[in-house]
This record gives sequence, C-alpha cells and structure tokens, in this order.
Amino acid sequence: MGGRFGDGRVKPEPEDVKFHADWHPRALALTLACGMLGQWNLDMMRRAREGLAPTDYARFAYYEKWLAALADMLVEVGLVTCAELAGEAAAEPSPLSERRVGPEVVTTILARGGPATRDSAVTARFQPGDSVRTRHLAENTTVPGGHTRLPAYAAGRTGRIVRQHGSHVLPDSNAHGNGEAPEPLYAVAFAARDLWAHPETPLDEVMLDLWQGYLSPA
Amino acid sequence: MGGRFGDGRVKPEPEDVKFHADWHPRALALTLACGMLGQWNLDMMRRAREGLAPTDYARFAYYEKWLAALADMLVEVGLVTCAELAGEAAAEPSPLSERRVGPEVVTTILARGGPATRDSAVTARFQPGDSVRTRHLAENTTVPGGHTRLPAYAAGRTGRIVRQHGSHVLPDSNAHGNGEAPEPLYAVAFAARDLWAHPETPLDEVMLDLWQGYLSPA
Amino acid sequence: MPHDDHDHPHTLLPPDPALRVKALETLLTRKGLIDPAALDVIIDTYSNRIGPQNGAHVVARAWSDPGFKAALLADADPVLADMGYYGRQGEHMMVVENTDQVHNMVVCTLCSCYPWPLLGIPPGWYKSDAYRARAVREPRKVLAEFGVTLPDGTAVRVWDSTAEVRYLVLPQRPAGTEGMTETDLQALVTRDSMIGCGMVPAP
Amino acid sequence: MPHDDHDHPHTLLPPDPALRVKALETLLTRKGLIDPAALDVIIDTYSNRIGPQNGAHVVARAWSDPGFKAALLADADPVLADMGYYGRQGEHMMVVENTDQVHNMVVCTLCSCYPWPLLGIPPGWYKSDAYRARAVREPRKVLAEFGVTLPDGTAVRVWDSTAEVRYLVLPQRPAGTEGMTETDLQALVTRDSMIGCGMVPAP
Repeated sequence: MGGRFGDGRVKPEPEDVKFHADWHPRALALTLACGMLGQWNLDMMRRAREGLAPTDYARFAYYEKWLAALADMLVEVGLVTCAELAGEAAAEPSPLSERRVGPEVVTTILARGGPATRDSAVTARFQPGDSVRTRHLAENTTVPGGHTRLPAYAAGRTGRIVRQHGSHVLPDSNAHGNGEAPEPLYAVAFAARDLWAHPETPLDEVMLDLWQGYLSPA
Repeated sequence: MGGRFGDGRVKPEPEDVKFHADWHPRALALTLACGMLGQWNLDMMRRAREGLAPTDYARFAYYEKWLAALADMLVEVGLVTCAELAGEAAAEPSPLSERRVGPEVVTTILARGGPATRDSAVTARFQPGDSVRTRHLAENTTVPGGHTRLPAYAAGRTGRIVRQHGSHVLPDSNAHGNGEAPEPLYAVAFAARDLWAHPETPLDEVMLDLWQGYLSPA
Repeated sequence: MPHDDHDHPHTLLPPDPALRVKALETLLTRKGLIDPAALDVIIDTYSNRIGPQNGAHVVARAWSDPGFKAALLADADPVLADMGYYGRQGEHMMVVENTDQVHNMVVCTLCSCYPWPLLGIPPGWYKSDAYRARAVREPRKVLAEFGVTLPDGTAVRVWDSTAEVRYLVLPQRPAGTEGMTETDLQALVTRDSMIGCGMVPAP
Repeated sequence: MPHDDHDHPHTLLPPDPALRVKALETLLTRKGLIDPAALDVIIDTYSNRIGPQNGAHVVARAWSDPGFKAALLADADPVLADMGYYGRQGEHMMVVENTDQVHNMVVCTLCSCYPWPLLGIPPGWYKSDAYRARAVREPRKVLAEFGVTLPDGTAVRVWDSTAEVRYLVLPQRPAGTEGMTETDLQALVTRDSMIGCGMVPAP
C-alpha cells in the first residue's frame, strides 16, 4: 500500500499506550506461542496475512490480520482441523503437544531471535554506488500470485546500491516452503522524484532492502 | 484492481436478474436523476467514487459506492449541506429546483446520451501499428492523487496502437473541473506476456483505450 | 459518524444502504431536486425496455445480413443509431467479432463501464472485484468458471473499457442455425455471449 | 460463514476478534499446543520489559560516548548484543543518524516490521494504513502531523523495512543537554524520535 492515496491523517498517540483493546495482548502472545511450535517460518506467516481476501485485508486491523492468518496457518500445516475450528468436533490432543512452549523458556526463545542471514553460494553482483533497476513487476516469478517483498511502488524503478547486508533467506521461496534460497540483500536508495509523480522535494530518498534477484544492472 | 490476486471465483448468474436488493433500482435511478441536474460530469462522479476511503471502496458493493459518492458530490457542488445530510437541519428548497427532471423527459435524456468526442487542436502523434510506452506511473500528472484512467497494471508497459478513436474529453482534467482538454484517444494492444509474470498463453492480448498524453513513442 | 469529516459527507448518512437511499430520496425530493415519478421511469426503462434483447437483435441481424455486419464492424455508431440503440453509456460503440482465431472479452477494471443501450445494466459478476481483477490477467480461468473452454490456438483479446468507448462482442453463430430467421436467432443470443463470457448455444 | 472456503478457514471462527482469540486459545490449550502461562509471560515481556527505554538507552550512550557511537553506526549488531538488546525482530539492526543534512524516518509499507528488542511493539499509528501508505510518498506531510517541521535544506531519507533488517533512528541531541548524564539523557529520548517521527525535546 506504499504510496496509496486517500488514507487520511496519521494519528499520533501517547507513548505509554501498548495495546488498544483487551484482546490485543492475547492475540499477540497466542501468535508468538504458536510460532514457537516450529511448524512454519515468518515468511509463511506473512504470506498468510497478505493472502487474506483483499476485502478482509482492507477491513481487518493489525491483530485481526494476525488472528485470521494464524487460524488459516494452523489448518494449512495440519495442527488444527476445520471441524475443530468450527467447533463441530471436539479438540483432539495433538501429537505435537510435546513441542508446547512453557512459561520458563519463552523469554529465552524471544531473546534468541531468528537470524535471516545465511551462507550462500550466490556471488554478490553489485557494489555500493552501482545503479540498479528493479523488476518491472512486483510479483513472485515462480509462484503465480505468490509472496514477494518488492513493493509495487518500487517496481521497474532505478536506484543506487547503498550497502550490502550479506546473504539473507529469500522470502519468495521460503514463504512457499520451497527452501531458504539465500542470496545477497542490498539497501537500495531511490530518489523520491523517481518514485512519485509529485515528490515533496528534490532532496528526498526512499531506501529499500532488496534481494539480488529483484535487481538488474541499470 | 486489474490483475489483483485473491478475489476468488467469478459467480455467473441467471440472465434475468437485474438487481440484487430492493434498494438497488432506487439507488440507480436516484444517481441518474441527480446527474441530470447538470452540476457535475461523469468524470467528476468517477473521481468521487474512486476517492472514497480505501477501506470503504473495498467493503462497499457497486451501488453502495454510487450512493456514497452521490452524497459526497451533492455536498461538494453545494446542492445539499452537511447539516441536511445529517438530518440536523430541515431541508431547504433548492434554487436549482427548476432544473428538476420530470418523468416525461427522462427517457429522452437517457436516449440522448452524452458523447465524449470533441474537436481538438491536439494533433494525433500515433498511427495504427506504432509502438508506444505508457506513463511509468498510473497517476494524474497535474493533480496529486487526482483522477486518471491509466490502470496501474498497464503503467510503464509497451504496446501497439490498434485504432484511433478521435479526440475525447480528458478525464484527468475534466474530473477536477479543469476543462475538457480533449485529445486523441487510441485503442492500444498489450501482449499478456508484457503485463503479467505468468501469462496464460503467449497468444493473448489486453486492449486498453488510452489518451495520447499517457503515451510516448517506444 | 465523524461529523467533522468534510471530505466524506456520506458518513453523515445512516450506514445501511437501504436507509441511505431513502434518506437521500426524501431530502432531495423536499429540496425540489428530484421527482420520484422520474425515478420510477428510469427504473422501468432499465428493468423492462433496455436490455440484452437489444444487443441480441444487432447480433442476429449481423449473422443474417453480411452487408450489415461489415458496416457494423467498420463503424458501429451510425448502424446502431439507425436501429435506435443509442444513449447513455453507448455513445461510442465498437463491435468486436469472435472467430476461430480470436475470442474477445469485455471488462472494465477501473469501474464497471458497460454498453447500457445494448445490454442494459451490467450483471452482478461484471461489477464484482473478482471479474474486474481477473479478467485481464487470467481470462481463460474466468471463462472456465462460465463453462467455456476455448480450442487450442484461439487467442484471447480482453478489452478493458478505460475510456468512453463501449464494446459489444459479436459471438460466433452456432452450428445448426442455417435456416433460422433473424427473430429466432435473436432469441438464441445470450447476454453473456455478448460480453465474451459465454458461447451462444446451438438450438 | 462459508464452511466450504478451504482457503480461508478463519471464516469458521466467530467474526468478533475478542471471541476469536478466546476460541483459538481454548482450542489450542485443549489440544496441548499452547500453555496459557507462557502467553502471560509473553505479554509481560512486551508490556513491561522490552520497550522504547531500551532504544533510549542506546541513544543516550551514543550521545555520551563518541567511540560507542562510531561503533554503533558502523556495525550495530555486536554493540547492541553487548548491551543485551538482541532478540526477535531485532536480529539485524542498522542505526541511522539524524543530522542537519539528513532526517531519517522508518516505515514498513508491506506489513509493520519494527525493531522490537529496542522499541517494543509498534504504536498503533505505525501499523495504520495511513502511515504505511504515506510515509514513503509524503514524509514531510506526515511529520507535520507529528508537529515536526524540518529546516530548509534537510533531506528526508525514509527506510522501508522490506527485509529482516530493522532500523533505529539516532535522533539529534537537543541543545541544553551538555552536562547531562547518560541516565538523564535516556529519560529525554522519545519513542517517536527513534522512528524518525519526532524530535527529542530540550529538557
């Protein structure tokens, strides 16, 4: 939705507000705890959120998207059945219950994180200062309608390599269970005037982190 | 929304179904009768529909968009006040009531239509067979966030002129009350493989009607 | 209801669309801006007078009269005006012919533009997000949902109605109709076939 | 609820999100897949332990210690790990410095990626459509809605967090803080300033 018109004002809020409804913290914790079962990766979960019906994506707030995608994912990986979700069948104990995360290890798991850097056999093609052009379609080239992290507003644009971040897991592959396929990731600078019909000033830039496969020499 | 993923199946319906709710015919007729007051043009009304908040545009069905845009437009042109809409003020007789359309002339007005062709001083730059490239941004070049009729999926693509339709009113100008600014309009053919990451066959084409200003030689 | 939302006064109306229509009609009638009897005529026009039978008439005549068909495909507007099929949302018509080589389909991805004087008001699916989104990207999958499978080697040409030109598909004449009159042919022609989302069935 | 919608089983749950959470938690607890006590710990962690005070600590130290700052800007990860600020959604950090020449701002247009170990969970506005849509296109108008006006000649650099790298803005140190301790400086630093949507106020 980057660049979209019509969304109105941004509404700043006091910095001590953490949640905006009683059920928000529970939705957050539930999603994280389920993720710790190790049955999907972060890219798959993002794919599930973006794969909601466009009308649902538009009307759901942040944690509503999380909940809907969590339910879809639980069924997709077989942790839960549709009958159980619908309340039409009694909850069967899961064979994966031994992976359940207890209160004593949660903090450790959160602190451990999940790095996305990997060794990769893919050689870096670009260096800082190089001019590059992004793919002309913000689409997954392998899976029709699949997950990608090239925003539509930056498709088919020319930018400048600013930094090499090392090799990172490729969401376009990992989100579909097709392997991590790590490749070099770059910070790429785009002049605002190359992205927008009416840039605010000629000085401004937008920086994106983009995988090597999204880029060609320009 | 052309090209968007995730919208599900198309649901054919019996050919004798005209409306899907009791209020649909009334919404249709109300919108058309108000249009006959001559206080806006079709491009302005389309601009009002597309200018709904993105979440409203996503959740409203066809005639709900019509109604919301009609209400917005009635206020924009001053036919109705916000207080009247909100029911907070009694309805004041309108000075434009002499333009009210009666049942005896409605059919004639519908049959008369409203041609969009105009004489134009703008010379046609392209001929059938010419290769052209569309604007790289599907945006109004004059009014930030303004109305345009170049779909996002066809921005920055190369096509072939198929036919010259004569000169037509330019929506990018007319929708904002900036004059009709007629210019040559063309049917332009795009190969499906130049539009989509996964075209169905190499044979297929999408044809769009595009104004000359949207195009440059390719 | 955000009463201070000046960009979107529609939020001042009740959210239920049936109540919205009623509120607007009442208000505009009181202000003297609309005449409910005129609304009745508009509804009658599109419910009973203007509909796909008009387009079917044109198609049946094109199937029956090669000279008419040639004129229709070359420059539809005068031909259609002669038949009385002119009016709102049909001011600039093009008729595109389906053949063994090319199958034409019509959509409006930006809104739901449609040739009203020839086909009446558009069907629900034509106005749906699914059709608007998918017809341009995967027309063959959409056609399959209408039960249509094209022969190998037939190209699909999708017309996205981005301007004020409106498109009518001239479907292929089905086999077994050789001796039929124009009137009988007209009764065969389906609305969906004139949008390019159906084939005319053999009698 | 379309029970046959296999692509979107979430439609099988009650539509009200509070009921959805409850239904899911009950189901998953019965299946032995989650432990409600673990959920309590996660909530406590992000409510009370991990928040913008972490980022403020880093900023205050960078303002106080030039060597630390240089190391932080050159390669943030080992520096932050040393301070104990590592974890989920902060595995790969870059710290970008605001100066008179450049004002940095952070957004995630694709979802709402955010440096959790340093700033906690993102504020509501950061996750809003308005911020995600507009921060990249009209950052100065967005800044104005936070009461921030940049001097002429300052360039805006908006970082769209499209991968797993997370960005922390090192805001400009306000005037009048010359003699302040690291602890006092930390208390001055606002969350919004570390996203690039605010200036740190003078004490």
